[in-house]
Amino acid sequence: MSLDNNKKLELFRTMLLIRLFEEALEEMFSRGILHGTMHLSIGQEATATGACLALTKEDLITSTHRGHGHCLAKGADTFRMFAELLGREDGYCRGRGGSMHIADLSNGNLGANGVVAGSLTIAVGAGHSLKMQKKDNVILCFFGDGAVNEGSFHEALNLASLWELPVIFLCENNQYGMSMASENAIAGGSIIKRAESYGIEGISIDGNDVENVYETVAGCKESVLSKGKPRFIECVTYRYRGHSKSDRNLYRTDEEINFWKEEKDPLIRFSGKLLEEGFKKSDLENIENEVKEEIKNSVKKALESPESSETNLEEDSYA
Amino acid sequence: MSLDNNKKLELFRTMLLIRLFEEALEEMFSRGILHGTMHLSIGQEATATGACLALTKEDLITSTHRGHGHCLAKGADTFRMFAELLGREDGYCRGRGGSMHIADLSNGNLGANGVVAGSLTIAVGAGHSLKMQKKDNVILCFFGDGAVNEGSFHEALNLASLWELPVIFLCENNQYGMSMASENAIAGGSIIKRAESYGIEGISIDGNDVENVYETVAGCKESVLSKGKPRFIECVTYRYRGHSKSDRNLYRTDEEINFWKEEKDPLIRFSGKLLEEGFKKSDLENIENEVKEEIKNSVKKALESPESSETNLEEDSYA
Amino acid sequence: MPEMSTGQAIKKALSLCLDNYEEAFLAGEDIGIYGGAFGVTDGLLEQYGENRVKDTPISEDVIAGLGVGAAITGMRPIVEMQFSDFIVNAMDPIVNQAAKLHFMYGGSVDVPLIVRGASGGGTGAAAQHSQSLESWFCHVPGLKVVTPSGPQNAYDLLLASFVDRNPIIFMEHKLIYKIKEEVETNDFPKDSSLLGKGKIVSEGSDITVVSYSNMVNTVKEAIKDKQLEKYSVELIDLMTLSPLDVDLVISSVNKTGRLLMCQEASGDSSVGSTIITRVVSSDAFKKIKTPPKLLSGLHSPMPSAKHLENKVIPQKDDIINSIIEIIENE
Amino acid sequence: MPEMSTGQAIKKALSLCLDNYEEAFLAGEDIGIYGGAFGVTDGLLEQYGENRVKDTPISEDVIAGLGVGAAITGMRPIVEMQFSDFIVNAMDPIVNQAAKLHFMYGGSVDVPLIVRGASGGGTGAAAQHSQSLESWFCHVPGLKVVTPSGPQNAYDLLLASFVDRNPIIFMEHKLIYKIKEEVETNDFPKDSSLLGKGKIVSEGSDITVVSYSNMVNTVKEAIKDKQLEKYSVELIDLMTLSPLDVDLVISSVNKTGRLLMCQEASGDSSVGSTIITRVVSSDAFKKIKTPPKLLSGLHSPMPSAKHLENKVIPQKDDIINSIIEIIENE
Ligand SMILES: Cc1ncc(C[n+]2csc(CCOP(=O)(O)OP(=O)(O)O)c2C)c(N)n1
Ligand SMILES: Cc1ncc(C[n+]2csc(CCOP(=O)(O)OP(=O)(O)O)c2C)c(N)n1
Ligand SMILES: [Mg+2]
Ligand SMILES: [Mg+2]
Repeated sequence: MSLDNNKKLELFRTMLLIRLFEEALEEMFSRGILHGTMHLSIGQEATATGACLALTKEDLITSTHRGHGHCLAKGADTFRMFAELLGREDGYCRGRGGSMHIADLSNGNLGANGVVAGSLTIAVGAGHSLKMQKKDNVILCFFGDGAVNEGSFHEALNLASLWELPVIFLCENNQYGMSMASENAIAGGSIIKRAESYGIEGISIDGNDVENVYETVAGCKESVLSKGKPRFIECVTYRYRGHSKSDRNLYRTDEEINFWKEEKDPLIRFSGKLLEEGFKKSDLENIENEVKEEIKNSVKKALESPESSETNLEEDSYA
Repeated sequence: MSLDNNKKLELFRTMLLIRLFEEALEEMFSRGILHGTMHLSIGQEATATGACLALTKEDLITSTHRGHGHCLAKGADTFRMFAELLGREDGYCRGRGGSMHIADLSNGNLGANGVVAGSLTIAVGAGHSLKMQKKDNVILCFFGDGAVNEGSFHEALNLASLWELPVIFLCENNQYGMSMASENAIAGGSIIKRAESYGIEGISIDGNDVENVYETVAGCKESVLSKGKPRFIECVTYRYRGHSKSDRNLYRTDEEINFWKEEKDPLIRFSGKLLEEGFKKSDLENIENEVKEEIKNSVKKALESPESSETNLEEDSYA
Repeated sequence: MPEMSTGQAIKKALSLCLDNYEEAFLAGEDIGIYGGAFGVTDGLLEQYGENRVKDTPISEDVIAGLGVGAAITGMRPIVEMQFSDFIVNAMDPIVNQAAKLHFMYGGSVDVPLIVRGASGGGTGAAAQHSQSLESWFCHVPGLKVVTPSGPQNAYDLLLASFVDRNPIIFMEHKLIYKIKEEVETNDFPKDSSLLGKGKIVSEGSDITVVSYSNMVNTVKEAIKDKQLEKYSVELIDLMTLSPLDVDLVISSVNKTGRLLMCQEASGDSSVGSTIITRVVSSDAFKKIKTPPKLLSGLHSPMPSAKHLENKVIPQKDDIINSIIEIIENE
Repeated sequence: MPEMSTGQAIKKALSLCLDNYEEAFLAGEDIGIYGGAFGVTDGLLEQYGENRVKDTPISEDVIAGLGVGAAITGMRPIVEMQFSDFIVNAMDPIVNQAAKLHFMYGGSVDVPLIVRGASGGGTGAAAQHSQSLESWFCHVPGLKVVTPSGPQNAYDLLLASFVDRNPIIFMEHKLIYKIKEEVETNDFPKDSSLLGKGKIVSEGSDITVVSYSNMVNTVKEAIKDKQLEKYSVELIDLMTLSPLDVDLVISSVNKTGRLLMCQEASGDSSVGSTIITRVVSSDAFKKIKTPPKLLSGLHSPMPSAKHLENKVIPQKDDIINSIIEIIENE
């Protein structure tokens, strides 16, 4: 499978959008205009981007507490995302969800989830729906390396495999679950081996190589739909920022962080590759300017959106 | 490791005790003098017997809803067990626990458990105690094939492996979890492969061969204590009776049941082997008579035990 | 009207769902060939096939999570917890997911999911197979909690629950399964407004007795007793515990001036304590003549022995004595 | 007496346990080098080493189960749920095991286990990270439930919990961690009798306000307000929710004749409803002049936006208004 030029630029644009979106959040946070918590995925953009762009709008995803990237890559609107984080009525969840809970059903995003491994069994249920509804679609379930040790991981993989559901399990292994290095958390040392023990074919790839992620997910989707069996992908990646705002980063070294920033950054690597392949610097710069403009406008518009309505909270708890 | 003659007779005696104990229960049940539910392990005696007799009194076990055999093999008193099932004050739990909840701490039995997979994490905790207390003992955790699909199974194995705890996980694979054939419940088809995916060495054996069970558990205990790592044993066996009293046995054939009863019965096989090895028929008959006598006396004594006290139920809920 | 047991009535309602909604499916442990631990789904696998009646491994977490995921993507799952005690293993999908998604995602998803489970004691199955945990779910915003007491209301409540768009905890006391009565096999209601409505089982003027689930049946026995001949007892079956038909209870207490709440579940942080709190916080406060009473299960795990179970679960005589005590208190 | 925050006071108490009992150990997610999500265990790993302060994978079920198994075999585990919301994943070991083993095994085992967790809202963390689930555990026989409101009682209650031989759910509201006061760093109490005792925080004669956890602090603010100058308010901090110091509340209501219960948790099937039920079922029934009131969190998941959170959680003004409403109701 070889990507055409438009697709390549779209990958670049999406990764950049995620990066700049989250940098804007950081900035707003430091100015004290954001309430609550948030988990940034800066450094991990290639995984979200490659995975979501390999899917169609009708394919589904479930996302995590670190979900801005998934959400954007699946097509969400930056204005409504900023509005959500700011607690505005135009936000995706009308200010009721915040950073950890954005859902965007119109683009197939069943929602971010604040519970580690909380979305795995939900993804299995959605996979069951797709199968019963005879749709030619898959659900891709994002989760972190930390989620691999929850009981729900195990029950979800077992059932998806038994029932031959169209689920792609995608583990974003950024090598830490909060402060816990995944090698200290995952006995036996291999996430893929776990998947395989449920009869699910697994593959581990460089999650910072956006084309590789794209192609792997596209291939898995094809396989899931033709063979009617779930697949498992481990994307090895890295988060630059702390786990959340309160993290002092005591559990890892500056050298390690800098190594990933300098040697493995998905944006630097991919833009370098694009230039090598003959794309013009100005093309990339134009995209960058567009994205910056979009972010700026969205923030502005979000700040102008009305505060979310505080009436009917009890009624809103029920459909 | 070769078993001496006394040990062999002890294995035989214990298997027979379990068989006759449960047959007595069946009979009492049909006479309507037992309240509540019960799960009989008739057909599975070799696993409980071989495993528990390979342990010392100071080694610990956790047991299951189908736990009479484990309990007896670990040294429990038949009188106090009958008394428990009859709701008498002399019962192991003073009539508060019944069939599914007998614990016998003095013999290292931390208790039967009505929750499928409910004892796995408890066993991990007990293993942690043994390790911290620097004891030369192991905890052996019994569970069924049905338990393998619970989230707790996964979390327990992961932690036991990570922390290098002295736990022997022993799966009694009687091939059904209630009506569900284990091959339809366990994706990937191999329980051992699951254990290995946590870095735990696993072995699958004939659970109806009592000497083999004994030797395997004894070997695993040695390995656990010398290498400081948990081990995993799958004992393939079969239950003759229904899952519990209400079972119509629709999910399996009479042929299958009869095959196991006739070709694989642990008692028939082992007594045949003993005779071949030169044990006298009368030796075995003497044992049988002793065991029958013990059962008869225990039932009688249990029926004479006073009803368990009904005062202070709320106070008894707290230590 | 055919006579049927509660188990059969529930099966009948399940069949109607499967017949009329191709999105509907059942999932749970041993619900297929085994027919369910209490026989409720007996025969449904043969009738509807493996795609509609799905046996699962022993994995309560994914059974419930499957339900949530399927519900938000267009299906209508009805999942079973073989014993409701094991809902402890499914609390994340039920409490942190199903109950919250609609609100948390700003109303953009509904979770039309029914989680059925066999609850309660009296069968000698001891502490881990006898609980009445419904109160927990009443405490969780976003869930509805339904507790039938017999064939007819089990049938009607299950259909109303299916018509509802919210996650529903449907607790079936084990001892109601075999109760029989003639059942009107109504069609689907046009909305779920039956949920949240209590029912006056018998009218009276001296005391209001509020109950739900199988305890309603014990209360019915009690109030027929000769010792209560001279009293006129109003019995309310709550049927739905969340939302709760507080208005019905309040207007009854306004009439009788006395309140006894009876339940099998232990009393602290329970439905019964909600009922009493709501009544005394209302204008009925002025009308109550004697202290209301919560007659509940003891604060003790369920023992296995029959005579001990009978101590933990309120019995007919306890109810009779409580009624006499309240009325003669003045 | 050193001034310390509640977080520091809890850490001090944990240190005392680790210093004096070699059987004691801590386990939980990120409690080691990270120092706990709220910094409570900061520095303990360095001080006590890896055998005593054990980081775990993200596996709440086995964290709690580890605690149960270790407790019944001679150790004294203190385990942490990083956010108490995730106790949903540990309900089997806590509810079906820890709470029941002592009773179910006829008294032959004790389960001296503490499960600590950060509870409550007000931090913008939304529906899955802001719950107050303590009432669930009050409904479960065999558990004790402890909810400190500030540094001193957190310190004392933790030591009393450690001295107790039962499984204890110890809920620390996130907003109490940073509250500071001078703390008397008492030695271990000789028994756990502090558990189950409420405390009169301020004496008064016009109304009894009962509260617990961080809401006590909001009530304290409220009753200092000018609008309440003319009223004499008695404030009770329950401190332990199970067992509950009902006698203290009843004798206070016997004196004041009025009752307001304030809590952050939603009201249905909650501690607050137990308090009101117990009071009106007692002889205080005759003394209450106006309907008691349960001022609780809304029956809604917690929203993320600050202004919405403030609607769901009772605020100072809500308390003031409730007090005025009750007193002026007559
Ligand atoms: C069930 C559960 N336990 C604990 C937490 C607290 N928590 C939030 S994120 C996190 C680490 C998750 O690690 P991982 O899955 O690797 O995702 P990452 O943060 O690295 O993206 C923890 C412990 C939670 N949200 N849910
Ligand atoms: C958590 C839980 N889920 C369901 C049940 C109901 N149940 C009791 S035993 C059983 C089957 C267990 O199968 P297995 O583990 O293979 O043990 P076996 O009965 O074959 O000995 C089931 C479903 C239970 N007790 N606990
Ligand atoms: Mg991670
Ligand atoms: Mg089995």
